[in-house]
Amino acid sequence: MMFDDFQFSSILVSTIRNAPVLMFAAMAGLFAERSGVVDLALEGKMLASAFVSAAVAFTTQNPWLGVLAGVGVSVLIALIQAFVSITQKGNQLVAGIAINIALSGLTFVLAQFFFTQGGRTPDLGEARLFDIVLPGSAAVANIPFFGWFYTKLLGGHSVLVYLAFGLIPLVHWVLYHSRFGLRLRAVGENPHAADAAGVNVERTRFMAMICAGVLCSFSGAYLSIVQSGFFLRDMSAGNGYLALTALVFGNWRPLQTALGCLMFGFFTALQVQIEGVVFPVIGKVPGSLIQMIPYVVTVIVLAGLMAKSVAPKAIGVPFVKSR
Amino acid sequence: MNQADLPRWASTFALPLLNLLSALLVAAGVIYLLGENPIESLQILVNAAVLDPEGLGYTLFYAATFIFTGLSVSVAMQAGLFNIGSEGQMYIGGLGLTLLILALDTHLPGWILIPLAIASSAIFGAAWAFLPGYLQAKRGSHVVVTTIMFNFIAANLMNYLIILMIPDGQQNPASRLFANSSWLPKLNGLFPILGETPLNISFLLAIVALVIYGVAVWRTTWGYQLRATGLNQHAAHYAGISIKKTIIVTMMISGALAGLAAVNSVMGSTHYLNLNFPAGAGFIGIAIALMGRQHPVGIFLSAILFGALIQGGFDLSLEKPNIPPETFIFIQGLIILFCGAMENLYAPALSALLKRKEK
Amino acid sequence: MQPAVEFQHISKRFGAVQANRDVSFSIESGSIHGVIGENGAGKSTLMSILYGYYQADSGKLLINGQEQQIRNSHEAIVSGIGMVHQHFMLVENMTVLDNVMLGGEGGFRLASRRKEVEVTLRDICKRYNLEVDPLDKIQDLSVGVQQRVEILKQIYRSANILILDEPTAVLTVQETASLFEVLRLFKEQGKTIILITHKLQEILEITDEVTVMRGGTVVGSVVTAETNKEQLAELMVGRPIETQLPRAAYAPGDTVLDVKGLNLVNDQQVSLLKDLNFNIRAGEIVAIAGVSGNGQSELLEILSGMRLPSSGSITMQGKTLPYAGRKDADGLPAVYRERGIGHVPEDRLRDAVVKNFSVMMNSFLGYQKKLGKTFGLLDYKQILSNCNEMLRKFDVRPADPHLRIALLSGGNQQKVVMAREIDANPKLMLVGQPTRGVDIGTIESLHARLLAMRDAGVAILLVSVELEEVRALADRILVMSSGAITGELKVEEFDATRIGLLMGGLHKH
Amino acid sequence: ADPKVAVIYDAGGKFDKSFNQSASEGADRFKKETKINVIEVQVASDTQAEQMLRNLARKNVDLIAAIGFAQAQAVQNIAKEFPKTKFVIIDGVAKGDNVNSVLFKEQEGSYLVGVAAALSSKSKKLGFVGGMDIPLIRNFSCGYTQGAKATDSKIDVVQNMVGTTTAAWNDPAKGGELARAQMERGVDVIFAAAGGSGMGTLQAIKEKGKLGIGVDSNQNYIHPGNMLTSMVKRVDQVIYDSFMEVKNGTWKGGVTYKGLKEGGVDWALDKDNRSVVSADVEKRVNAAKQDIISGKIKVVDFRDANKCPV
Ligand SMILES: Nc1ncnc2c1ncn2[C@@H]1O[C@H](COP(=O)(O)OP(=O)(O)OP(=O)(O)O)[C@@H](O)[C@H]1O
Ligand SMILES: Nc1ncnc2c1ncn2[C@@H]1O[C@H](COP(=O)(O)OP(=O)(O)OP(=O)(O)O)[C@@H](O)[C@H]1O
Ligand SMILES: [Mg+2]
Ligand SMILES: [Mg+2]
Repeated sequence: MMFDDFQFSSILVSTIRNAPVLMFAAMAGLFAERSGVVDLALEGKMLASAFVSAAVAFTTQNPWLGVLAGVGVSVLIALIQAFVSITQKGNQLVAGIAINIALSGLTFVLAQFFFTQGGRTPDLGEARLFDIVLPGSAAVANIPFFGWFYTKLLGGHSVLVYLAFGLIPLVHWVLYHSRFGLRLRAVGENPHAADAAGVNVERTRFMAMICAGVLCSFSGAYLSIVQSGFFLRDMSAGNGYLALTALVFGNWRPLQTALGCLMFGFFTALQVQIEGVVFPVIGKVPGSLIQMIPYVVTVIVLAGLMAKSVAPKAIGVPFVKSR
Repeated sequence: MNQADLPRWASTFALPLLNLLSALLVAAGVIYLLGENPIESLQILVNAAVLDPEGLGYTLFYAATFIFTGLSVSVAMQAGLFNIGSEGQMYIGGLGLTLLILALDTHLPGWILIPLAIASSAIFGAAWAFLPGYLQAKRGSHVVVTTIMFNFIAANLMNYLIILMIPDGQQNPASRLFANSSWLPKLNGLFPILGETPLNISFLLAIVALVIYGVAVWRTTWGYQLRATGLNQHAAHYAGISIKKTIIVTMMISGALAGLAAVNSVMGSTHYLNLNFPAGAGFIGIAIALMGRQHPVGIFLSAILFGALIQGGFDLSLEKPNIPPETFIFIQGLIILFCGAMENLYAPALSALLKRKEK
Repeated sequence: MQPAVEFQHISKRFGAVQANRDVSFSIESGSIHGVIGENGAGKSTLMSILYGYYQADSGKLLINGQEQQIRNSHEAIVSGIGMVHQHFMLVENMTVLDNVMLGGEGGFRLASRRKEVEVTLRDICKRYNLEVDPLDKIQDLSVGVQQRVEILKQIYRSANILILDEPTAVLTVQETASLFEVLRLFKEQGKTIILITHKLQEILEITDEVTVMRGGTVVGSVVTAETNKEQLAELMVGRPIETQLPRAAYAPGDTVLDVKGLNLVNDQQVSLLKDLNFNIRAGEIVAIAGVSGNGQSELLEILSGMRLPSSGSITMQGKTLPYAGRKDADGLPAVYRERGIGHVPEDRLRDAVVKNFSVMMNSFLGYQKKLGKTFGLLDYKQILSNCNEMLRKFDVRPADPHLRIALLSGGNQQKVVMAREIDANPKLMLVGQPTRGVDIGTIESLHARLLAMRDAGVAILLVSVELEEVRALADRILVMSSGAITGELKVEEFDATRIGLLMGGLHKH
Repeated sequence: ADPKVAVIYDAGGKFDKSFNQSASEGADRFKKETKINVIEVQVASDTQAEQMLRNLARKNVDLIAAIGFAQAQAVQNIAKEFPKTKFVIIDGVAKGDNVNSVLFKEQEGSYLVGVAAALSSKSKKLGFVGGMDIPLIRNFSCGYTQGAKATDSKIDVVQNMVGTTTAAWNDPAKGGELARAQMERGVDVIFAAAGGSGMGTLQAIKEKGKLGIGVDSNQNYIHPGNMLTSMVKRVDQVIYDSFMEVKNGTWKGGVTYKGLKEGGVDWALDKDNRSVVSADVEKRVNAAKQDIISGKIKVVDFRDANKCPV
């Protein structure tokens, strides 16, 4: 039997494909939240960059320009969010939710205005990001296990997938071993202490928000120009909130958060496979109940294994020099 | 520099109004870009949502639901809990009243059935909020995350259950039509001018809920304990308040209010349970709670504003096909952003202006 | 020589409060300059202006003779100014090393610099005789050590002008002494030091000059060698201070609290309280002396119901206080309060007040269930009049019941808490560090209140690290060390040296 | 005088790549041919549906076409209130002499594409991607499976639904992921009945060079060469016909079933999939079509007993 036929292999590959959307967004959230700004607007930034990436990639027929434009717009929104939450000291939760709602409407309106396809961009066709085929794939493709491992698990993904996984050590390094990371964590934990140490709290938070904007944009670009090949209204489909969940789940730490994202990716993949399978005794489980699995598992894991997750102390609190 | 410097009229009326105008100004820009006249559009919107009596009826109808979800989110916020799960709790509340009505509507007269069904929606909503509350209190699991998860779980569960409820020969994933005895009395009997709108007694119920909420939170020991818990858990513990009990009870009350939000549309308008009937009302509740600063009057006004936007926007998109209904989703977002998160935007300017006048 | 710092006509206003009004004085280079004044006199505000935390509304700042605009802490640090704040400015979940490096990392990559800085820090610790491990996390350190970290930070950054805002409020006598050693060393090196404290003894001991503030203005600057305690106190408060308060003869009544075999073991299996046995009788003040962190806080928490002990019995007026069978202390303080236990906790901002409530809403925190109600609703009229009465009796300033309590100075917050607990007529009063950070005028009045309670027959348990306070108030003194009671003495036998030894856990009785 | 006609789309909207879009195509054709204006509106909830129906009826619109089962109850209520106004409800049944309830026999068209899929699959594994788990979608998959199994009893059909909320119609990423997962398990022909999410499914199929089947309107043009066929559901025809009937005065109420015989459903064969469909496949699919029309093959409607026989 070829390893390829074994369903677990397909679950693994599928997990790798599912995870980047969440990973980019969760890492974006990590930057924002470790700096003390609650980022409920992941969903909105994702949607905006998904739209702009697709629109620009289609118009220019160049996916890289699409990604770039997505970064630009996502950073712009992050800056608006930063202005409201940091400079204006507004309620960060409200700002986040407002941005999500506004962009859910605006992306549709603009897509409809420019492309008149019902809030959809045209198919990108060749303007999508290609999958990378590792050198020598053809030669090894038929070797049992290794062929699968090399061509399907390691290779055969978009650049953004590799970027997502590459981010894990990178974010870890930046957070714990760079000046920026040190200031970021300080500002999210005790902004008054950071301020007293001569760190500009607002500037640091702004920079964190810019990082969040950049990272989140990849999530949107991945959705539209890698996974789907076009933009569709509300295509972020709750992934921004799921990414936040992974962040809480991962205790605001890069490695654990990435694991959380992989867990969601895994359960989505698993659920796809067991839909329609006849189990002994219980028989066929209805699809809608199977779809619950990732959510139920999350609740159980949160309640059982890692009861207490500790948020950055200053999260959600605007920095005001006062009592 | 900050709001405290401003006279009360300025901070409670002038600032929100300036913010609302700013949001509308941005919206006007977008409408202009879409090729329509913003002023005319605004006229149509205001006409359809407020000036036209029937339109007003619809505005108030939508507002009734939003008041309940807004209250649901607000009461949890008072205890420092961010309940994102009102949507799911409302969904399950709808299930509660439906199960009861389906079982009893052929046996019981309305005056027994309706109160029972309303109670059932509250109980189901409360029950659905119990577990996130319990897990937060006893296990420290973040209520934000668990309620998001419970929204998804509720959607899956309801999808499964509603399909079982479809009457024979029907296509629509919805329960059968309820018997007349369970229909909520409409208010157009009292105010014929409102015309044929689904506005019903649950609007009055919502007003009562607002008053009870205001009194309970600011005038009772319970409310005091609730707010103390929300503002400083250490001090609440010191004060002998049971934090765990407060969290669980508050979440259940929040869930019950969200459950009650189902009454308006299910028992007052459609008279059957269908898929996705909350249609985002739970999430709008978050916006309303935040914009209304968890204050009864604020919640009321925000709920009316959102009701008007939905009703007015609906009519406007009919008259102006260039303006898709989604434009109003965008405008809602803008309004929440300006009124809910940038309350200090004009405070410095306004305070400078007032100071200059004084001199 | 030029003064190191010169304040010229500094004014600063917060809303209705004029925190500094036309403040002018100068600080000699290479001197230790004391700043004293009542709570809310504006000392911290003035220093925050010097450190760039706040901007003055008007006035000028001269550093080493040059007018300077200091807009933020970064600029202050660049100008060679360092500050140790009243509340520590440390990031709790980071190491000492990272806290020291923060803001002055010296490059984007930390890895290589971390090693260097660690070596430097160990060297500094040796030179200044500061015992700190750079790799410890702040949250694992006692207050005293955290204080050392703050000092370490300043030494590392080679601050030339060092501001210390009430650095000794939380220190023991020994810790204070070693801090002063370091300060003298600084002075020898030509650094300028500004020291804010409420303890006049310290002013006399170490400063060269002292400036006294009241109500936001400077009421006088004097050379330390030419003044004394009484003169300073009078300058500060505007009236003479009683140092020896009158008290009735010691005539204790029935036993109110009886503690037997009390033990506490925490989650990490560390024994925090070891077999405590003691009692308190009506009409006496029993003080627990000890270096903070030796179990006093935990004891207060257990006796107030905020925490469960691991074993042992607590009897209140002959009836045991319930805790057995509970998984946690959630809601327990209400039961204890019901039995007549009042509690003024050590950390008032964290435990005793809700910062965002008004003074009025804080005036019944803990007693919310006992309030009189009309139709089940809170009777705000009565609450207000009751609150006003408290504010008047305790001379809380400003006496505005609708002010957010966070806007009161620490001493005034403490008065509100004390007023509330006394108002409830407890049988047993637990008092933790009642005068930490409180000015001498207020200390006098708070002490007078406690003594009046004692005379009225209330049993009082006082936890304090201030031996002066213990001596002034206690009838009996228990000394705690490492969670155990290492000695007991009557106030007549008061002997600072002996107590110091007991606090070190050296003498077992 | 020209009649006043209107279409009310449901929450999916005019461009849902599904039945709403199909309806709008019918309306467009009517507009173009007759130069008569068609009022087009979209409602977001059942309450709004009733509001809009009443609104239009008051404006003396002659025929209102309501798209989607969600509007059935509202149509029934308003039809009673305005007995002179004519109504068409698509995919649902509403009582009233002035209502024409149009139901499609999706199972029949799906059966045909099932036959085509079974004949074109090399791996003998077929896939089905549905939007939401509702009886209507089940009916598509049930007919598809019946057709496939009737052609080759050893055929396996793997089935997945995108989700359980209305978001499931707008999640192309998930739609694509389901297709990829199915293809990794050996599936080589997939029927996508998932609105906008189905676009993701077809896209993924194209990437892997497998075959996809479109739904509702003829979607063969989307990825020529990778589209085996489409199961067309002629909502456009029904809308067009209804408007014409009102114009000509021949409109009648009642319940209408639109199957293969009535031309309500069909499989699509055009230049875009000509190269993919072999002559043999074409012959056998058309034979099945004749057998269904003649009654020789009975395709079970899933909704009759909420059960699929295979
Ligand atoms: N950020 C602020 N907002 C409003 N009022 C403030 C603020 N900071 C200080 N105040 C007020 O200004 C006055 C001076 O406060 P400051 O902290 O400077 O006093 P202090 O002399 O340091 O007192 P303490 O001895 O208690 O530390 C007080 O009345 C205080 O309530
Ligand atoms: N106060 C501040 N708050 C946040 N970031 C800052 C601050 N000051 C500088 N930075 C950032 O740090 C980097 C170096 O700036 P700068 O040289 O002023 O810092 P520094 O504290 O002097 O550090 P170094 O020890 O490397 O000289 C720049 O990227 C700048 O954006
Ligand atoms: Mg101070
Ligand atoms: Mg530098």
